[in-house]
Amino acid sequence: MNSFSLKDRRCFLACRSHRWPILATFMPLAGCQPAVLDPQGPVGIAERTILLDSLAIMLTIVAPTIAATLAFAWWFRASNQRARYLPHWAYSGRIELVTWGIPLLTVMLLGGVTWVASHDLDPAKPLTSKSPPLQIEAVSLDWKWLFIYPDQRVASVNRLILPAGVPVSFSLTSASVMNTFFVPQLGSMIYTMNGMSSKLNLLADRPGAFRGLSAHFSGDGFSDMHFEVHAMPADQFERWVNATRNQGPKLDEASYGSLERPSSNVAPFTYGDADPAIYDRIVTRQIAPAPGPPPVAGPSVINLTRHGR
Amino acid sequence: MFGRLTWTAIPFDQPIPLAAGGVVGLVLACVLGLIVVKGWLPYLWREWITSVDHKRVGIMYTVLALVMLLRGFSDAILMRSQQALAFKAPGYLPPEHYDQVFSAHGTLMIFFVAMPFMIGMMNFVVPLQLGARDVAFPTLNSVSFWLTATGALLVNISLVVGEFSRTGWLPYPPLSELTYSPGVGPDYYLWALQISGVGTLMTGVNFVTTVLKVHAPGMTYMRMPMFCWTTLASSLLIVGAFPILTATLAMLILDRYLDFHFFTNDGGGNVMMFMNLIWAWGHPEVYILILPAFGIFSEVVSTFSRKPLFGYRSMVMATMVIFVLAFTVWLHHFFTMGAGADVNAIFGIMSMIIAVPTGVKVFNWLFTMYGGRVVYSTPMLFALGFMVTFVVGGMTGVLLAVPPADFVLHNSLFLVAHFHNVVIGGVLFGAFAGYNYWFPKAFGFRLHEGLGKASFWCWFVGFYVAFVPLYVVGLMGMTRRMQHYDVPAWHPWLLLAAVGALIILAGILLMVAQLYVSIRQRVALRDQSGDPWDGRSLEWATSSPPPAFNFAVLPNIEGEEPYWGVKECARKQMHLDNEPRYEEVEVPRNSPTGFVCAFFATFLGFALIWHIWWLAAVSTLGAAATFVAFAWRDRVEDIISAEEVGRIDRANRRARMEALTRMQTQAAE
Amino acid sequence: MSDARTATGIDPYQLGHQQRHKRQYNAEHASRGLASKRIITGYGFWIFLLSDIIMFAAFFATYAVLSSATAGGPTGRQIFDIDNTAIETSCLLASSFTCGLASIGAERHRDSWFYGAMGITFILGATFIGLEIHEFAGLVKQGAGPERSAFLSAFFTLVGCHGLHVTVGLLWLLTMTAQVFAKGYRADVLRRILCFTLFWHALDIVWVALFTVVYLIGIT
Amino acid sequence: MSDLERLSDCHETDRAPGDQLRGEFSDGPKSYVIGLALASLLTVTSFYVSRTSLVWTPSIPVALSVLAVAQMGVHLVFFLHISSGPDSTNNVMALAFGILIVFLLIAGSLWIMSHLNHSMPPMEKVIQMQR
Ligand code: HEA
Ligand code: HEA
Ligand code: CUA
Ligand SMILES: [Cu+2]
Repeated sequence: MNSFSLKDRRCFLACRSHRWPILATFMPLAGCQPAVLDPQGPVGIAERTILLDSLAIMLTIVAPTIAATLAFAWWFRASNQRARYLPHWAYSGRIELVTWGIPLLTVMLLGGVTWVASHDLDPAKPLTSKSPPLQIEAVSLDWKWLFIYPDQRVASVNRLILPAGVPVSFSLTSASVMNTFFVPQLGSMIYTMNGMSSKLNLLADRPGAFRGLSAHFSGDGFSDMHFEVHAMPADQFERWVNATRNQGPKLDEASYGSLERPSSNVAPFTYGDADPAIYDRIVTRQIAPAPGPPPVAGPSVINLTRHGR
Repeated sequence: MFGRLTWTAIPFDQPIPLAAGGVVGLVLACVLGLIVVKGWLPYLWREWITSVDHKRVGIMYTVLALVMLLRGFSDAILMRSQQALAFKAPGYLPPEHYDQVFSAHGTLMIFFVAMPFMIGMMNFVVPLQLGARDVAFPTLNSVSFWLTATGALLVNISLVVGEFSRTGWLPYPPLSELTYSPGVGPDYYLWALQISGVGTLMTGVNFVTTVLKVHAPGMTYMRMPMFCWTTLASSLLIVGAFPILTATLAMLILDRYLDFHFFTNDGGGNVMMFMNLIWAWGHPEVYILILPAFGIFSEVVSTFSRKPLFGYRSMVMATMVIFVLAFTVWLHHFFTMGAGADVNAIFGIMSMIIAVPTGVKVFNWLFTMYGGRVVYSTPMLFALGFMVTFVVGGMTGVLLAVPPADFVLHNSLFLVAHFHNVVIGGVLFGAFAGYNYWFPKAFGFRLHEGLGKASFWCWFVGFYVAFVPLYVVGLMGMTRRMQHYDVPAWHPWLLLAAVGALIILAGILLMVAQLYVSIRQRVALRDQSGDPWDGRSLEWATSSPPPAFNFAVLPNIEGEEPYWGVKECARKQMHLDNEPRYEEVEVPRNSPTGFVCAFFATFLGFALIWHIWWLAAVSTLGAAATFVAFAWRDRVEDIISAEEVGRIDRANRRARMEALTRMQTQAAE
Repeated sequence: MSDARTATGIDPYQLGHQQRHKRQYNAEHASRGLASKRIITGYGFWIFLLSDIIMFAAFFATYAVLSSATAGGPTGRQIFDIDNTAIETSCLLASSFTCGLASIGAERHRDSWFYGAMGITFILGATFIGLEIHEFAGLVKQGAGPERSAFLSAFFTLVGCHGLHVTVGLLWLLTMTAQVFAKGYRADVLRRILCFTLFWHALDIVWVALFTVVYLIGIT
Repeated sequence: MSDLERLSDCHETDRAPGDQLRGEFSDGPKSYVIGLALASLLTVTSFYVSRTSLVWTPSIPVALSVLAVAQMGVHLVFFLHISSGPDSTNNVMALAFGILIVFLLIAGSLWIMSHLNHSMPPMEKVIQMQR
């Protein structure tokens, strides 16, 4: 368990008490770079490329527009006697053609990019890779994340462990209200909704630690709905699974029942034995949607022990 | 007796809202007291509260918008300072309060600032520009205004009694369902919007009819000023979109009050349908806001470039294309829901296509300046600031319309920066340009130019300092609506953003100062001629402020820029047209219907929020009775005699003749 | 002031009249422009009706999406009584006809015609509402009320919203009859009658969509 | 008389929705009678089609929709007096706008929701699939 290598400690931040001290040291928060522009997997990289390309395409027309605005306003200022005054000039077929034509051409180009890119990067589309994808089922709860590894029969709360270089196929749902699963450095986000199962495919190229969060407001504990993502070499992932299995509490309907009650700032922990059918039972609402806050106005139960100093 | 309302509804334990509410209440009480003591009440009642004159209604809309701006801005300052402080700390606003702040900020800004501001401008200007005496349905217009005011009042009552919604400016279920939001917050939101929504819908109906059916002889569609066209498009958007909002909110209300299952987790409800419907309204809504602003810029740029608007027909086309396309893009707000590649791509491409007509508009303003004599007045500065700023916001909008890019930017502060970029750089700058431009028409004196320019620069610079950092942290993966965070890299940017908000605050203070100073110096700033900017459209043909009947005789239009044509002719011949034969004029009669209806609507809303059913029944009956009484009245119009019309118009003609002579002497020098 | 400013303007689109210097201040010249009050009122109400129909469209869309979300509760086929719908439909259709007759009566200032037709319209409309209330009450008693499932929520809202409109229409009908009685066939009263008939016919159109989409397609 | 009223005299080019053109059907109840007859016919057909076994079942909803559209058209023409004449251009344009929005809203919603439901089957479907 203590054998994780500390490759990436760029901005180490020991701000939580963690169950594994070493894992805590392994938690350089990835906010230190512009995360979206520093992707660590093929999905994120493609999305960054598209983002920058689109920006470049548009700047070729937007930047000159801004420049022209300033230039025209300056040159044709009322006090400039050298500027021509054309008090009745209000129409020119040729210019009209250009004003419609140029944006139209730009948009055609951009539209083509969009069509291809949307199909290429559809979150539900499996990634091509030599290794078969790892299945992970994610459940957003008030206000924490549950990650179930059905084939490994383990589960983890507020910490997502991934093998690097292996595509991961996520199925996602929500125990109560809507949330969004998002790991900025890996790419695409997707909504989680109760009674529905969304699909998302991601891949981390290299081992590393990233920040994950909910990108959709879900109530008072929302700000703490972030989670750690650790991508590690496949053999280390195996070791993590083995070390976790049969350790700690069991994830079944009863323990899920206590987990789904509103709480925030839950320190990461794992379930050593996860019922692989529980995700389906949540999606099909055989397990009823999680209850809301107690029916009184005013603050819901919140503790700010972790960050509230 | 009082439903769910008890003393615990008043947040004695939360000093900030209580103090804020207390201060507002105190100020209101003082103002009311002053009015009563000074004996202004009868005047206010007669001339404003019961007035159905479109100019008065327009001014009241604008005042409402400006007051609510202050409220919305204090929320903005709260958020910016909270995020500046809440790095690894709880800050000073606990989540249950912070969540109300951003929800109230968004709701107020969109529904009770931007909308009334634009509707106020439409009210004041459009009938004048069309050469008409009033809007199509003047009393209905007053009802619209007062219902909007009711909505604003309800949102503000929530500050002190109970709580406001904590679910964002759009109440996404299931969070907004009774299970997850058992308090009255969403109910305040829902009823405030339903009531003001009725008013907005009526405004839409009223202005579609006005522009299409009520204008001076000869004012054909292709001769209408651009602002009338954008008003038409915007009103049609209201007519097409607001019913969807009404239906959607009604369904949420049924869920919350009568245990229906439209969007609940259980009973087969479908939350995705809410997202679908609310954005089918929500996207057209943003064009409802921006189109009138485009119209204002068209007027301002042409007037201060001393040239007709370039490419008028293209502008009309572009406006109508934007209007139709507005209804075909709504899915771009939920690309990340997982509808699949085909759907995402098609809605993405539709969104981009809107950039084409918008671009045409920008280019046409550009070529309006080309060959012009650009005068840097305050409205023109706002127009230039808009052109520079809005294209950036539009560009980031198009970026968000690329689904794979949206997959990493959705709901981030990048998105927040995008919409503030278009909303401040577009809608608000437009409103301020219009405010500076038409103020002399409304009150007979100009606003102080120096202070106006200073406020522009603060707004312009402050906007960039406040919102460029949000683009940056958005790219760093920071989502919106965070009450606290622990990522060190975000912190400096959020501090900078707070500074930006302070610069904007300076802009606001300068605006208040500008108003104050202008009122003090109103004699020096007096607009004698009724045409302070050398304007080109009909509103400048009448005196400032215009008489109740707008035009002594209805102008007969013979071309675009009708007033410019007349003026050029008068300048050439150095004399005005012969005095017309004055006739008596009918003007719509004042009516308290709007105020009384809104009075009952306020109680109705409050009663429904707190489940006080007897009060709800009584108020409904009251409102219905008011309506029937209104329908029963016999005299709808007042008559102004021909002599009175002549007397008022002769004064106007005298002022214009003087202006002409002044011009002549100037030219001779 | 510069010379350029006072130069003769050229209408860039050649749309204006030729003699732009001789403006005439009289109304005869006014070939286009202000419409009559009847047209303004009618048109405004027409626009309002369109907005109302768009609201119905939102409810229809929701119904279409949720019609299979029965949550284990009854389906449309199990609860719809087509004979009842047929009677409701005939009532509403006939009332649309009599409402049209009433509007002609009003235009021609024919008392017996107007009051008679309005009376029949009222009776038909009230019968429609009665049948609908009866249907709803029966469903609620069976345990198929709107809180049973999303499908039933959407059903009750869509159909109920139409019923609410008809009820408002009935109240309006009474008001208009009373106004004619008290004030005679004045121009403003006639304008309101025009709006009322538009409203009533539009409700019939909505009902056509409703009985087709909800009831007839619902049972097939 | 207000100038509004006065101007209306020279205003033959426009008319209120719901108003008959003078001379059309001699301004009498004829249009309503024709409308009632056609509408009744279409309604009876609709109810008949929905319950008959003579029509191929999968095509019934289509047939019903066509009948409904036809009947709405009948109502518009004979009860609301919408025509294609130049005097009601504005009325028809407004109607076209309304129909466009209704179409976009309903078709768009159904399209979007069918895709969403396809990728995330709602509870009903999931349970059915499991059976
Ligand atoms: C019209 C719309 C509008 C406008 C103008 C603004 C203006 C501002 N907004 Fe807001 N904002 C929204 C619409 C708007 N906003 C919406 C819809 C949301 C989303 C809410 C949600 O999450 O649900 C949002 C959210 C939002 C957030 C939350 C971000 C998050 O989710 O984390 C923040 C954070 O700082 C913010 C800041 C600001 C600031 C600093 C301004 C400043 O520019 C402040 C501007 C100040 C004024 C506008 C005052 C103006 C002028 C006067 C008072 C006139 C003076 C008087 C006279 C002339 C007499 N906004
Ligand atoms: C007045 C308000 C306004 C305006 C005008 C716009 C204009 C546009 N908006 Fe914006 N938008 C909002 C207000 C507005 N928006 C709000 C409030 C939200 C967030 C709501 C919430 O979630 O709370 C939002 C969110 C939003 C999203 C959702 C993002 C997300 O949730 O993830 C998207 C995505 O496509 C988008 C796109 C666009 C586009 C393409 C335009 C276009 O119309 C822009 C067109 C303009 C230009 C492009 C510039 C000028 C053109 C040229 C100089 C020509 C050449 C340029 C090119 C060819 C590129 N907007
Ligand atoms: Cu780790 Cu905060
Ligand atoms: Cu949008």
